Amino acid sequence: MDKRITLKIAKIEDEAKDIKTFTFKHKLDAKPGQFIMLTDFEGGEKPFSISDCTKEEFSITVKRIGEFTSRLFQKCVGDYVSIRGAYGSSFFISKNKVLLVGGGYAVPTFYFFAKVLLEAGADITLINGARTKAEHIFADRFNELDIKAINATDDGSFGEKGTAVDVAERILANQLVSKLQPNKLVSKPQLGDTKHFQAGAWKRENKKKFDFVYASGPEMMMKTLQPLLKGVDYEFLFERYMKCAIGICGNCTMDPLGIRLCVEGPVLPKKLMEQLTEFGKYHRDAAGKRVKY
Amino acid sequence: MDKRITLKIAKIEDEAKDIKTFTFKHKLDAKPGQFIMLTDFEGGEKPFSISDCTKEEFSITVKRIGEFTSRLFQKCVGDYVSIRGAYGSSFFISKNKVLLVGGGYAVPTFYFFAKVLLEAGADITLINGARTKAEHIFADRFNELDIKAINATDDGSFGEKGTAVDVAERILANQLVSKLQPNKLVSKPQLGDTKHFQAGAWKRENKKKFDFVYASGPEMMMKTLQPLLKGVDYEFLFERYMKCAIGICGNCTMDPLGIRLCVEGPVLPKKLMEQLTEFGKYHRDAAGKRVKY
Amino acid sequence: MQKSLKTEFLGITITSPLVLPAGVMGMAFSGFNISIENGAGIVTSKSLTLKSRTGHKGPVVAEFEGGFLNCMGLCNPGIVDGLAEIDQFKERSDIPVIVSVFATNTKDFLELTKYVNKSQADFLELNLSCPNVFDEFGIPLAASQDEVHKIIKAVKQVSTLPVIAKLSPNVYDIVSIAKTAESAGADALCMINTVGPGMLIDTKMVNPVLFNKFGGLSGPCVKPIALKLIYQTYSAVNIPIIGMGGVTYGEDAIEMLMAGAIVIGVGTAVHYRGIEVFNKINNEILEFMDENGYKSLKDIPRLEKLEM
Amino acid sequence: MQKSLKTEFLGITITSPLVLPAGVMGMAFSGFNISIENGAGIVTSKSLTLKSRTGHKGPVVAEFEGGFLNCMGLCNPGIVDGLAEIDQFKERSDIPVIVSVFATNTKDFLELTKYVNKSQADFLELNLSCPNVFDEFGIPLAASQDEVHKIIKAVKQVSTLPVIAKLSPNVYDIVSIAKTAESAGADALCMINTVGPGMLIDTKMVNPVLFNKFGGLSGPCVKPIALKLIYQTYSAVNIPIIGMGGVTYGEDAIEMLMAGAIVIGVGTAVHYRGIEVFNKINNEILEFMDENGYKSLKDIPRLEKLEM
Ligand SMILES: Cc1cc2nc3c(=O)[nH]c(=O)nc-3n(C[C@H](O)[C@H](O)[C@H](O)COP(=O)(O)OP(=O)(O)OC[C@H]3O[C@@H](n4cnc5c(N)ncnc54)[C@H](O)[C@@H]3O)c2cc1C
Ligand SMILES: Cc1cc2nc3c(=O)[nH]c(=O)nc-3n(C[C@H](O)[C@H](O)[C@H](O)COP(=O)(O)OP(=O)(O)OC[C@H]3O[C@@H](n4cnc5c(N)ncnc54)[C@H](O)[C@@H]3O)c2cc1C
Ligand SMILES: Cc1cc2nc3c(=O)[nH]c(=O)nc-3n(C[C@H](O)[C@H](O)[C@H](O)COP(=O)(O)O)c2cc1C
Ligand SMILES: Cc1cc2nc3c(=O)[nH]c(=O)nc-3n(C[C@H](O)[C@H](O)[C@H](O)COP(=O)(O)O)c2cc1C
Ligand code: FES
Ligand code: FES
Repeated sequence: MDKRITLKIAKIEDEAKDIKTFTFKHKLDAKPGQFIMLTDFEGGEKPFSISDCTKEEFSITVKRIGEFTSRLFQKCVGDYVSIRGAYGSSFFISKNKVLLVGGGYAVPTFYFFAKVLLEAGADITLINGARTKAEHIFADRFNELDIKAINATDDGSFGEKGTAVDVAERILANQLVSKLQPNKLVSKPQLGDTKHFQAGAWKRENKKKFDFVYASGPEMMMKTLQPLLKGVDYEFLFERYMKCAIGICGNCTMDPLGIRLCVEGPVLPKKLMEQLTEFGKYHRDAAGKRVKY
Repeated sequence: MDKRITLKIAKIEDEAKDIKTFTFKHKLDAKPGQFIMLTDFEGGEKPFSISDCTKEEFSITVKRIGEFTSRLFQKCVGDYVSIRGAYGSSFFISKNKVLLVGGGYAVPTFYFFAKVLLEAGADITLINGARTKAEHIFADRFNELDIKAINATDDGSFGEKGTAVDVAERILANQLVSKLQPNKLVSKPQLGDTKHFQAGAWKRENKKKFDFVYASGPEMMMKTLQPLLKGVDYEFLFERYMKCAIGICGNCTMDPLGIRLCVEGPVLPKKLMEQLTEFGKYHRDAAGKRVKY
Repeated sequence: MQKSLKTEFLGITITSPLVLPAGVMGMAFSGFNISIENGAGIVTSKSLTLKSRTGHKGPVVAEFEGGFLNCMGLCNPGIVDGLAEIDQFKERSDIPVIVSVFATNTKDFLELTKYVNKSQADFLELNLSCPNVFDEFGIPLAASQDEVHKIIKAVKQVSTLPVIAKLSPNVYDIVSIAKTAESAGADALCMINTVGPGMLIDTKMVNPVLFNKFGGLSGPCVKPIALKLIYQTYSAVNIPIIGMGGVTYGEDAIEMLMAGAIVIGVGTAVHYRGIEVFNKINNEILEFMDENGYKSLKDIPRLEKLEM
Repeated sequence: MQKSLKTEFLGITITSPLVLPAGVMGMAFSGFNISIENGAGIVTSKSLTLKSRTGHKGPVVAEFEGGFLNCMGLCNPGIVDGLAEIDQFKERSDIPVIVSVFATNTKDFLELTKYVNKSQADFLELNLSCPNVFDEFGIPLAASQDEVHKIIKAVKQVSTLPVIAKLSPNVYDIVSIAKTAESAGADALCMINTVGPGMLIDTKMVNPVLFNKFGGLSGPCVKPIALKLIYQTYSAVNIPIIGMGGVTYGEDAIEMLMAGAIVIGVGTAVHYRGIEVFNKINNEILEFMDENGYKSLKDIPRLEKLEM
């Protein structure tokens, strides 16, 4: 039984203008890539990826988008919300050289994932992309991990210039980014401010190829990324409109396989991705109506 | 969940004129003293003690009394009946010197029990009583076990003369029956016939006292036995009208404690026995009406 | 400060809000004894009829995932013997007793009431809703507003005790029936009786498992149905509700209170968690009160009433 | 000899008696694909309405011991888009499709019927019994014999497909309603829709768990209720019954057949046992047939009909 549990918000952190991390003191049995369903009983129950998960607590990182997330943003520490899960598939835990390509509010799930990968002994390169500096998140957190974190913004206002996919393309073309210097802390970190980092410098020394690429971000980002991934294994984290999250309502099925993103997803392996005709073309809304990208 | 299971009767043995043993090929998870509820879906579901239980099969030994048991007696090998259980409390497994006092169709449960006691290393004396030779059962089975089995009939037509309690009284007065010679097989055993046994002879050599006395039989038998058991620990196996057998209907509660014979019984320890005011005085029928003994 | 489970039901103070409901452990005075020793605050007799009844032939219970079917068939020793058990219980206990009675017409209900008047009982409960004697008696009375009104009105005129109406969940519109009961003078409602009824089949023998074929559902799985009906009824009437149906843990009892019940029946859970279930649930309620800063049962909030 | 699960439903041969019921995995053509790949013999669309509906706000499901509450609120893309999914499914499959439609009056049902006539669907199912849109639409149609008769009669005159009436268990007398449906011309019955509805409460936040407050029960615990209603109905009508409600294992499916169902819906079990549940149950049915010496589904005996 996926018992629902009602929890007090233990911590709220501002990540960027419209992005907050909510932390709960509860031992959640979750694997990286999985999600929870969260509600405040005021209308709406929504899926959120787990951005951190330890033995004592777990976090989600939320972008304010519409009615539900706006209400969530008004909550305070100590307020109750109710969750169920964790649900869904999780990322394959590679022990080798991996590339994580993330964009926007979908990046934080890689924070939880990277910690698990590190424990497994993986050699991690992360591309942490956002449109612009003000929307770029989690750079400082990733910096504390023993990974190569490459920050990127579409407009170059922070880290590399270009989309996460642009950076991935470059890296994959060269396949040599295993010894990137970590970002340097140049001033005291402040919430929501990432200025205090100096992007790490490249060291072209290791030519070992990536064994696995993981992506989490807007669907069109992953759609652009996919053609670059010939010959390398990968997994993508997807979003579809979810209602039951327990695999019965069928709202989240993906064509033509009929796999349910809430059960067989949200992390889908290459083998499935290659068969999905709806990927990057359309998704279904709350009524099950097709909506084109 | 106490799942109901529907089983084919694998073997039917005549024990005496109105007593049969029914065996089922099913690994029942049961302890000595426990009972099952049995039905043929033709009206009635009745409790029966388990008279044998191995890893492959179990048996019950039934006396034909009324409508239900008469119908059961008409069944053949291969016919289905449906059971649930095992239910209820079980006998304490003593490792020491024990006396089993049994009467009538309630004796066979001691067969299962004696096998378990032997495994635990107990030194067992059994009094196997019946009204008359034609109703005396299980003598040959008990004879195969490494126990001292004393057969008794009220009219002396088989084994000792006297009730099981008469014999028990004698034994308990002397407390010296630990080296009784087993009954001797004098002719080939035939079903329902116990003539072929010669009662064992006494050897008065061991003066060790009984550590535990167990009784199973008519309530008035146990009522007469009880005063003889001062200073010795004991357990009695009881019968009360049972309907649910899962401790909710309350039909089998015993006054004034309110213990449910289907849950806290059918085996009751000395401590409880001493507090029961209804013991040997009355029981309740199917309507819950008190019926005096 | 010491948390307390003390509460009031129809003017009588009780030490626990947990009720042993009709038909569960309520045959013998000793069944009441053991229930109160284990923490029940009120006990209810098996539904008593004028004459004794042996009930249906077995099997009378059948388990499935989430609950039990039962078709006891109103077995009981009859009103005289049944009340004798209650009087014997009352010799040594102050715990309030509800006497449940069952009949199929006003005349018999009135006769039962007169017997109960002369007993040590504290409350009279009219079982208008046994789902397991359909073959014998037809549609339960609780399905007919007219019958419910007529019987309660008549009984109220005769009864010296407060009258509780036990309602069936198996009606199309329980709220109207509850309102009818209230307007006829019922002092409280008891809900819900068993659900359905339902059936299970033995596939090897191709036979209904219960000899009576059908039996009412009780146990954890009926809780959502009970909560909904109690909440709707609570929103529509002003008399207190004894809430029951699937209560197994303290959490369930709290849900019942929030849905509008004032005291809570615990029946089938006696099987799942033993007769100690009352103490267990009492403790769980106290823990919940502790965790959430409630000092008495009255502090526990209720849902806002439904708009009707 | 090879055991077979082949059977006939309203003249069409199907390879498995298992039906994907309305509202389960029936939003997209790909939901049908995966169900039949995993062994379903018939698939049913989500109940379609004239206009698309986003349904109720979440939470729309809530789990309890023995089952789930749901109050999806008839979310669906509307009849046009919904039928497009079915036509896309039918491009590559012969498996029969039931199109479920929902409306609140005869006129809308007729309009829906005309759309369905033009589609690749095999059967038309009238959902007369959604328990989760009460606020919006009031008492389900299946509770009124007059409404049931009127709608089915009208639809039958227009429909080019066999018409199935989906019945609600939450009525006082389902047998009369089933008979009414039969006499109005229904070709088959589908039963049961979800039970109750019920409610669950979050005790920390003092709030109903479902945003819609109430939701219908499905899952293992409704099986006894379904079996009883199917058995009663089977005893009273001559049209085939699609039996559903809590079927999770092969044994449950056999019980449905013995109670009188001709094919069997498997909904909520898709959650409990994965989408492979259809193959699993198919195999369990075959094993049962093996053990008991039945060669085809037709050999599996039914209970004797109830005397009415
Ligand atoms: C597996 C998964 C993981 C997610 N993880 C995160 C996360 O970590 N952080 C985060 O900020 N967001 C995450 N989302 C998206 C998040 O669920 C939506 O942003 C949120 O539901 C928006 O609700 P709203 O009422 O604020 O916006 P609305 O105005 O209702 O909707 C805005 C958009 O949000 C999406 N959305 C709305 N409701 C749902 C729903 N029930 N299921 C899926 N998508 C919906 C749709 O694309 C919709 O167009 C995730 C979604 C999925 C499916
Ligand atoms: C714990 C327990 C263990 C038992 N073990 C055995 C056993 O191993 N062998 C055996 O032959 N019998 C045993 N019995 C008794 C057995 O259940 C009854 O003999 C049987 O139910 C008689 O049914 P009937 O329809 O043939 O007789 P009926 O004519 O219905 O009844 C005859 C008598 O049997 C008893 N009885 C009837 N129904 C029940 C019931 N539901 N529960 C309890 N007693 C009942 C009553 O004393 C009754 O007066 C046991 C009873 C109990 C309570
Ligand atoms: C074995 C059994 C017998 C019952 N007998 C009666 C009865 O005689 N009269 C009555 O009003 N309710 C009777 N009920 C219904 C219970 O009082 C209660 O309403 C119902 O079981 C729901 O509560 P629960 O889920 O806690 O058991 C009986 C229930 C069970 C399980
Ligand atoms: C999530 C969900 C959605 C449902 N939607 C519909 C629906 O749109 N139309 C309908 O007739 N029945 C609907 N049902 C009812 C099912 O078709 C079925 O009758 C019921 O769930 C009982 O079967 P089960 O226990 O196997 O799930 C729905 C059930 C569930 C669980
Ligand atoms: S959200 Fe319902 S099936 Fe995935
Ligand atoms: S037989 Fe029902 S309580 Fe013991």
